[in-house]
Amino acid sequence: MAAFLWNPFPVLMLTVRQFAGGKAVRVVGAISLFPVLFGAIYAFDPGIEIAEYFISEVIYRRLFIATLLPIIVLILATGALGNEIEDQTLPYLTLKPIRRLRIVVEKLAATVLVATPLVFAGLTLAYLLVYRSEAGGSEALTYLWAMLTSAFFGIVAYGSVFMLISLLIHRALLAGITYALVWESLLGRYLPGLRLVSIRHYTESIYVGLLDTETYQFIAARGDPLEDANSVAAAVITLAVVSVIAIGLSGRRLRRLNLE
Amino acid sequence: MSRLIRNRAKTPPSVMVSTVASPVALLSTEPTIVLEHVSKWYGDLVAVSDLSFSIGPGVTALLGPNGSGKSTTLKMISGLIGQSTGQIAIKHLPPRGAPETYRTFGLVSDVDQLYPYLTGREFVRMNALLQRMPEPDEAGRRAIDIVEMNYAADRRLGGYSKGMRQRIKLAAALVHDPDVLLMDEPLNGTDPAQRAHMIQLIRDFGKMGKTLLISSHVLIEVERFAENILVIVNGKLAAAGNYHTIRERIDNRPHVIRLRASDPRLLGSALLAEPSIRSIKIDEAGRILAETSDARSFYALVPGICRQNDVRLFEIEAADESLESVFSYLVQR
Amino acid sequence: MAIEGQYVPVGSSDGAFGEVYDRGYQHYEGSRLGRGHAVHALTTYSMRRALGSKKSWTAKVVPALMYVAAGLMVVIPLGIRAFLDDASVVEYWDYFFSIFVVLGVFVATIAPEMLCNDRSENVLTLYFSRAITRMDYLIAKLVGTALLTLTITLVPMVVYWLGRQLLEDSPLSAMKDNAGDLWRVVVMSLVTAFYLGSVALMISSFTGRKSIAVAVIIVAFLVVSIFSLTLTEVVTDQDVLPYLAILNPLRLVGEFSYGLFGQTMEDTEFGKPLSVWAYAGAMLGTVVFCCGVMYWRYVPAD
Amino acid sequence: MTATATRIEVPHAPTPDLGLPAAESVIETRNLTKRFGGVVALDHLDLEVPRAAIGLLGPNGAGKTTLIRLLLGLSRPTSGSASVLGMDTGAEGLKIRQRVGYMPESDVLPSNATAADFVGHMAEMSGIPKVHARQRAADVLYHVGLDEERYRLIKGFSTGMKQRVKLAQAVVHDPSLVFLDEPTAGMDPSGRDAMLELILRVYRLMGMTVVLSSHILEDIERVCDYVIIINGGKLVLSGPIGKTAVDTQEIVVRINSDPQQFMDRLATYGIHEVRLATKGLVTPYPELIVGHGSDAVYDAIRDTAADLGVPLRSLRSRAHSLEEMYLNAVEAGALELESPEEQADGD
Repeated sequence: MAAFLWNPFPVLMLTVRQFAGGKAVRVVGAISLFPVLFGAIYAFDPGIEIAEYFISEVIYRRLFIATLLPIIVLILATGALGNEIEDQTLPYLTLKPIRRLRIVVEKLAATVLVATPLVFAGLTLAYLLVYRSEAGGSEALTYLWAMLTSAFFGIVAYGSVFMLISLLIHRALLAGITYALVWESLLGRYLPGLRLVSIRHYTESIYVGLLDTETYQFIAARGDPLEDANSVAAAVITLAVVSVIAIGLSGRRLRRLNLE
Repeated sequence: MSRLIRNRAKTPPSVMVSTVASPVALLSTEPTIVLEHVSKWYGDLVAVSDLSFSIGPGVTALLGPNGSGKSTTLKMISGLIGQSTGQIAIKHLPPRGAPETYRTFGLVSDVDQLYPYLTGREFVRMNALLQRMPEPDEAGRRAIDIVEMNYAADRRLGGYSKGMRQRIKLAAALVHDPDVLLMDEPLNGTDPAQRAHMIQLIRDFGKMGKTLLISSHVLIEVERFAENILVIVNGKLAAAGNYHTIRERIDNRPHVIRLRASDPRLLGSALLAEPSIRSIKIDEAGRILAETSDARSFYALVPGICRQNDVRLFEIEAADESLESVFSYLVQR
Repeated sequence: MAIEGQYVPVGSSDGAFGEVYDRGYQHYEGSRLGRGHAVHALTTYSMRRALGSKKSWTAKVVPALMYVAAGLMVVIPLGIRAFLDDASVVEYWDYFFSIFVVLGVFVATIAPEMLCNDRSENVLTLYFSRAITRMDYLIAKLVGTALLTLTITLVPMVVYWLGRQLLEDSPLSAMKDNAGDLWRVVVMSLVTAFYLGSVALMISSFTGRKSIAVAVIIVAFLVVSIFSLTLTEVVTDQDVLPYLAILNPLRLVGEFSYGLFGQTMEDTEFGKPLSVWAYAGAMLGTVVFCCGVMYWRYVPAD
Repeated sequence: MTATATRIEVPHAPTPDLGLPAAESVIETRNLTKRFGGVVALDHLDLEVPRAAIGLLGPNGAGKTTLIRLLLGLSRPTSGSASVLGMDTGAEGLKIRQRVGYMPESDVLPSNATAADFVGHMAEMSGIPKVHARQRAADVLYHVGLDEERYRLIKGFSTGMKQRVKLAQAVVHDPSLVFLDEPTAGMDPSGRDAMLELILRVYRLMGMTVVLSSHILEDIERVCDYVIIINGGKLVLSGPIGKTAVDTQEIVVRINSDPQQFMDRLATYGIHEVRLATKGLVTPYPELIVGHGSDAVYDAIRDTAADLGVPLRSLRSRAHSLEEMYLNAVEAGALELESPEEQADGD
C-alpha cells in the first residue's frame, strides 16, 4: 500500500511496514480503544455525569493524557529505532549515503503517521458515544478539536523524546514507562516544580487553552483545574523546541553510534 | 598516496620470515583500501594494534583465529565502528563521518536478521533507493538476477533459509554496483550447491577488477576463490600477500612432502643421498614423508631418481603447502 | 587395566606395583531416574536462577530488596509490640494489603526470569530435547514460581504469627488459642502466591524479552486497578459494585484476607463485600485461566 | 576439485552393546512423511541407518532438521513411522530422548549461567541424580576441551567454546546415539580440527553412534564413513563414503611448466586421454587430469617429467569427491523450496 511513498521516503515506509507487520500496532490499537470503552459505558448510562465533564476530565485528562498517550507513543517510538538496533539491521540504513538526521526524522514521521490515526479514531469514537445522547452543537465540537490538536502535539513531543531515549539506553521501553507513569503522573501531582519539565503539562495547557474559558471554567470548578497553565502559544513553542532538540541529539547520537 | 611509514614489523619467533621488504604490505599498484597504524581498544582490551596494510583490486581473504581482531577490522573498514587511532580510507574517503563513502562499497555482514515483513525485491529496492540510484527497480532486478534469486524475490524474508538470506544480502550490497565489496563469512550456512555458486560469483567479481575483502574460516573454500590473504593474529598483521609466496618465506619450517611409491624403502634410501633432504620418515602404510630445505629442486629430482631405480611413483604432494598448513604455522605463538 | 576400587598398595609394595589409570571418558554406570527427578530438578534450578544464583550481581538486587522489605514489615511491628505492650499492632488481614506493592514487584521480577530467557535464548530447544514433556516444563515453572512467592508471603507471616505468640505471657497456650489464625495465614499465603504467580507467569509466557514482560505485568496490574477504580465512579447500582473489586488485584487480595478472618472492610468505593468464597473462587478461577493460556502457548508440539 | 581431506586417525575402542543385535540398524523410517500446511518437508522417506559415523547432507530446507526433530520424538509424523534404537518415535519419545543426545545448530545456551552449572542441570534433566550430574558435567566439559573456563559465565564464551559446551550437554548423559547439527559452523580452523577430533572420539572412544549434519563436506569426509543425502524431503542417496573402485579414479597432475609441452610428451608414451582442469583451486601451477590410473600411466607421467626435467609439484589419484557426488545427487540448480523448517521452529 502507498507504494508511491517508497521513493521519496524509504525509511518512513520501512518503519510503517515494520509497525504494521509486528505486534506494535495491535497493542497500540488495543490501548487506543480504551477511551471508546469508557464512552460506551457512559452511553449505556448517561445520567451519572454531564457529558462535558466526563469526556474532558475523566476520559481525556485523567485516563488518556495521564497514562494512555505516553504508553502508545512510547511503544512505537522506542520500537522504531530500538528494534533496528537490537536486531542489528540498522547498518542497512546508516551505511548509506544519506544524512543520519534524515533517518531520525523519517522514523519519527512514521511513528506520528501510525500513532495519530489510531489516537484520533479512539478519541473521536469516544466523543461521539458520549455526545450521542445530547445535542452537542458547535460549542461541544470545541472539545473534540481541542483534544485532537493537543494530542497531536503530545504525540510529536513524546515521540522525539522517547526516540532519543531509545538511542541512549538499552532498555528504552522500561525507562519510558517509568518516565511516563512515575515521573509525570505521580510526581507531577506532588512536586509542582516538575511541571516545567513534563511534556504532559504542556499538552494539557494546549488542550485547556484551546477550550474557550467560560466552558472550561464551569467544568474545571468540578474537577481539579490545571494550575499555572501556559498559554497555547507558549506551550506549542516549548513542545516544538523540545522536539527539535531531541531530534538533533538523536541525529548526533546516530552519527557516533558504534554498531558492534 | 599518503607518505609511506616505516612499519616496524617485528617477526614472531615461530615464523622466521626473510626480511620484510616493503614497509607497508602493498598488495598491488593502485590500492583501494588503505589502513595506516589503525588500533582499536575497549578499555584495557586491545582488539587491534597498529595495523597497516593496503588492498588493491582482486579477491583478498581476511583470515585469523577467533578473537584475533579480524571481524573488528572488517567492522572498522566498513564504518560500523570507529577506530581508536590511525586512518582508514576506501578510495581515499574515510568510512566514518562522510556518508558519500558508502556509495563506493557494499557490505555483506554476518548478521542474520533482516526485515522479515519485507519481500526480497522490496528489500533490495529499498537499498537501491537509499543509495539514491536513478533507476531503483532496474538496479534491484539486475542485482537479484546476479544472485539468481528471482524465484524467491517476491517471498517474505521471514521465510528465507540461511542460504537464501546470504544471497539476498549480497544482492542488496551489489545494487549500486560498488567497486569494493566487504564480506563477513559470506559462505556461512550455505549448502554446497549455493556455495559453489557464491564462489563462482566472487571469482567473477575479482576478475572484473572489483576489490573484494572476504573474511572466512573454511580455508579449503578460501583456496578456491582467493590467492591473496591477510592474516591477523592477536590484533597484529601476521602475513600478507600470496599464500604460496608466504609459504616460501617461512623458511624455518622445512618443506614436508608426502610420496607413495612401489618400493618405498628403495626410494627412501635413494632420496637420502640428496644433500637437500633433511629427513625421511616411512609410516606403517608405506608412505614416505620427506623433509627438504629446497622444495623446488626436490620436485625436479624425484622423477629422475624413480626412473633410475625403476620405482613406480603413485603419489607426490606437498604435505604442508595448503592454506591450512600455512595458516597453522602463522598462528602459532 | 585399572584395579577397580581395591586398596592401592602404593607405599608398602616392594616396587612391584605401578599402574596407569584411564582418565579418558567413562561410561555412566550409575542409576538413571525418571521424569519425576527431571521435573524436580527443573523446579529447584528455576527457583535458584530466578533469585539470581550464579548470575551477575545485578540479577540478585531486586529479589533481595523485596525480601528485606517483607522482613521489615514483620520485624518492625513485632519490635514495637515488644517494647510498648499496648501499641496497636498490624493485623494479619492487613498485612497483605500493606505489602501488596512489594509482592507485586517481586512476582513481576521472578516470573519473567522463569520463562523469558528460555524463550529468547532458545534454551527451550534443549529442554524439549531432554526426557521431559512440555507439560512437565510448565508444571515445574508454575510450582517453582508459587514456591518462590510463598517464601515472601508465607514465611514472613508465619514468623510474624510466631513472634506475636512469643510476646504473649504464656506463649504455649497462646499458640493453641491462635492456631486458628495460623491455618488462615497459610491458606491466605498459598492462594495469593498461586494467584499472583500464575498471572505474572502467563504474561511472561508471551514474550522473550524480560524487560517487556516486567513492564507489561506492572502496567497490567496498574491499568486494571485504575480501570476498576474509575468504573466505581461510573457504575452506580449497588449490587454490581462489589463485583468490580474482583477486577482490582489489590482489593481482591485485601477482601479475601478480611473475609478469611471474618473481618469486614470499612465501607469503601466497592460497597458491601461479597462472601470470602466469591473472592477465593475469583482468584482460583484466574489461576486456572492463566494455566489454560500457558498450556495453549507452550504445549501444542508441532 | 577439492583435495581429499586427510583422515583423522583415532585408536578404536570396543563399541559397547546397545542392547541391540549388532546387525540391527540404529535408525529406521518407513515411508515417513511430514507436511507443514501445503509444504511437504519429508516425503515417504525410507531409511536404515547402521551403527556408524553418519553424514546427513542436503540443501537448506531439504528436511534435515525436520527429520532430526521427528527422530527425537519432538514432533509427530503426518504419516509413516520411525524408530530409534528399536523404539518407536511416536510412542516412546521420552525413552528415546533419555538415551539420545542432540546438539542443535542455533545458539541455545543461556548467557547468564556458568557452563558447569548449566551442563550439570542438563544432566539432571536426563535423569542423572544430582550428585553424579555435577561430577559428570565437570568431566565431560574437560573432555570437550574446556578447563577452568567451564566455571565462567557463558556470555563471555567464543563461538568455539559455545560449540564445545553444546557438544558437552549432548553427551553428558552418556547417550547411545548423538545428533550433531552443524557442529563446526562459525569455528576457526584450529577449533574445527579440535571439534572434528572430539566427534571422532565420541564415536570411536565413547562408542556412540553419531549423526553429523553439516554443510562443510570436508568435515564429513574427515569423520564419517556413511553418508545420507536428502533433497526435497526424499532420500536421494545413501551409502558408505569413498569406497569406489581404484581404477575408475582419475590422476591429477600439477607441474611447474608449460602444460602443452607436457601433454605432447605424454602422447609419445601413448597417453592421449589428458585434459587441462579449469575450475579447481586458484593455483599458480596448471593442473592436468589424466584418464585412468593404470601402472603404465603412472610410469609414463614419471618418465615425461624426468625427460623434461620439469618439477612435478603434485601427483595423486582422485576418487569422485564427496562434493561431486553431492552436486550430481542434488543437481545444483534444484529449486529451493519454501523452507518449512524455519517457519515451523520460529514462533
